[in-house]
Amino acid sequence: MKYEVFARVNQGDDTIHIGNVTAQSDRLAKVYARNTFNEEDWDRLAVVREDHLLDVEGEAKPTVEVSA
Amino acid sequence: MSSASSDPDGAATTSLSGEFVAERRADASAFEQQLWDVLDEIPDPHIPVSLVEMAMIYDVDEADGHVTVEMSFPCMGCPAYDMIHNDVESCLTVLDGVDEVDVEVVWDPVWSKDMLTPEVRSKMNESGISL
Amino acid sequence: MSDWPEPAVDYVQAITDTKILLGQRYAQWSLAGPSLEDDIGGASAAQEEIGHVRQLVRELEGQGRDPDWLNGDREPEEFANAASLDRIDGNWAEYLASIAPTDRAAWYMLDAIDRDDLDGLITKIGEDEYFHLEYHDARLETLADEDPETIQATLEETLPQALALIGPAAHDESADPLYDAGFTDRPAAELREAFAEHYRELFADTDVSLEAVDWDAPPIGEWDETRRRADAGAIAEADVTQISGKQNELFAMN
Amino acid sequence: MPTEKRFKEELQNGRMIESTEEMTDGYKKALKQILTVSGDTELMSAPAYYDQSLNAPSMDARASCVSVIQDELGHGHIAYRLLEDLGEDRHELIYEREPHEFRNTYGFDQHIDNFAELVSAHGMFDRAGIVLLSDIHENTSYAPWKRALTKVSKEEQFHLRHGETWMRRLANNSEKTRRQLQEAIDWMFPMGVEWFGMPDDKKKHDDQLEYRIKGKSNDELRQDWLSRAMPLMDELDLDVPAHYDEEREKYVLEYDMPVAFDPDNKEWRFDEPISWSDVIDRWRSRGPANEKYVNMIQSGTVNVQV
Repeated sequence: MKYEVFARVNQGDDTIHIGNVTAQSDRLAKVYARNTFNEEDWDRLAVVREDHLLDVEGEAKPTVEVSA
Repeated sequence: MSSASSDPDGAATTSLSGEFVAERRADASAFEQQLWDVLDEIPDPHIPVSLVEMAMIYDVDEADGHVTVEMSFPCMGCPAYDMIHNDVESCLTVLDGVDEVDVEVVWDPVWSKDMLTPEVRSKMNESGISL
Repeated sequence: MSDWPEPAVDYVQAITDTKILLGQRYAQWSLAGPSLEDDIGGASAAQEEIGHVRQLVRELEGQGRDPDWLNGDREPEEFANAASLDRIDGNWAEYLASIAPTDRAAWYMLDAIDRDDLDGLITKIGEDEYFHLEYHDARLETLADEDPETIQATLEETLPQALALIGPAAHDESADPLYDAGFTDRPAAELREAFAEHYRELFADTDVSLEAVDWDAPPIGEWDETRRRADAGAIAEADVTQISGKQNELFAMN
Repeated sequence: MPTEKRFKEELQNGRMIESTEEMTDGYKKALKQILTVSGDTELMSAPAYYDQSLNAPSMDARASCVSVIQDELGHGHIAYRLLEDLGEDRHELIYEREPHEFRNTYGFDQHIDNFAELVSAHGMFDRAGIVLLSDIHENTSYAPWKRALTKVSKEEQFHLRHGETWMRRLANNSEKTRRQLQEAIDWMFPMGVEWFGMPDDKKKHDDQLEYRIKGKSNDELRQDWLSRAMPLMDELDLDVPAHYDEEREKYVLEYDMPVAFDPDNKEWRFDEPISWSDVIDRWRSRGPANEKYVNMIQSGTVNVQV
């Protein structure tokens, strides 16, 4: 399973996407994220399962299709 | 300039941390203050702030040319451990009035990010280093 | 600084030597994991263990031990590491089921030390250990699913070896010399209980059975109080060569 | 999708790319190619550094060297993650390719035989990595890569500092350590020079430049590396076949690149000029440690015998 990794350096900063990890469980994903992205002493580090990330707007603007 | 005294308007924005360093520096003799200033010039190898700004220097003590620097590390497995030791020793040993330098690593109190002043944090951010 | 009760020096030495070997095994396996994330985890833990060793060695120096000897200039049999780390030459699941209980045992022993002057040091080590142990447990959970036989067979061997490091079951409140001297705040018997309980719970709903584990080992009569283990085994000469940096002696700076 | 020509113009004018939908096939292909070289180079530096890191002369040195390995693995992780976004499979890339299919730089197909070579690799090879990646960090049109490189640049700076510190120590410690350092530099310096590939006048066109995946040409990058490495060589009084030419205001080589390399003895034959197609053949057939290194990453076991 893929997990997207988000982090914030200091309180008051933006939380940003910094990468991803592949893990078989939530628990493992958290530890992988901590070890893989150890370049900072993060104020916050979080993982989100890729399939829990729901796109709202992206490449193509969504439009309302009117069915005939 | 040290993190403790770099508050531009001297207003009440000093964080707890600034206080930590300030407290540690408070009873320094004039010569020890100079030593603190020298240590404040040594950059952390990973981040463009000084060891003093990183609140890694806990105490500087001088008696008859013998200097003891008490310091700690944000992480125990610090890959720059011996480099930082060398930096501290070599920067102080060259000074007039310093014959010997001892670096003593301590873990009380345990280093924490709360010891950094807001100024230091924004400096870290501005450098673009922390993304 | 020289006021540790006598058995404490051996106790901390065994923790330190176990950590020297943990650092060695983590580093050795840091390229052999099944994923890049596992490799990175190994390399990260290796540095942290070396970091712990660096500080514990200073404490032992303060107790009169020779720094060169501490840093690896000695015979394999002089290392008081847990037997589970003597060699790990199976596959990755065996590796994990060997280091996990050992790292946990060493942490329980540190956590039990009751001395104000070591408080900060131990708290700091605990910050790293939290993630080591989380990593192991999370990984053991997934491996219990993928390869329960290997995990079970390995644990049957390594859990008693880790227990030997903690101390014999006979070292209860009335018989543990370290507890008696006030160096630790819990006797070995209590640490063993907590340790066993942890693994029973971790594997409770898995295909790994711990029923065949000898939870009472080692018998106190077979237990070596200096090396804190029950057998005469030792690490390989090749490990000592690496740990002591012999091959690159020429480049050592003082 | 704009025409290829128009697309390249837009990129030259600063257009940033975020996702595959915005890429032309040509862009995607060029990007994959450079990311594969970058990821493989980072990854293979780890086994190259491994033996000597475990044999480091002190605990402190060992911790630093293992941290370099961790960083390199992490940088490989980043490149493969980006390749995954382009449709590749990370696991396949790392664990299922044959050794000769790896595209890492030739320098990391070499055995690193003692601690002097290890720290020189940190000081010379990682510097080549920094030069290449800082160009991409500053100039690339591929935004996800640009963002990811912040971590990489920061960590590579540390490797460099570590390498330089140790090179300084070895240069000044004793005649013996100094000689070992010089011997390491003898083969590593020309390796660094060759790292940046074919000279600009031999290269007809460069997709990676036209798509602004990178910003600087091979010769510019090579000059960058020389201008950062040479002051250290001079400071440490190490012999290298290059010097600063006052008139041309740049560093020049004292041999006609490219020249033959004897991988078994790690010796450059400066009086034996070869063609760039010979160099590319040498790279393609891979160096002496290629199989061993790939095996270390893929085997899932440890060979305990030393």
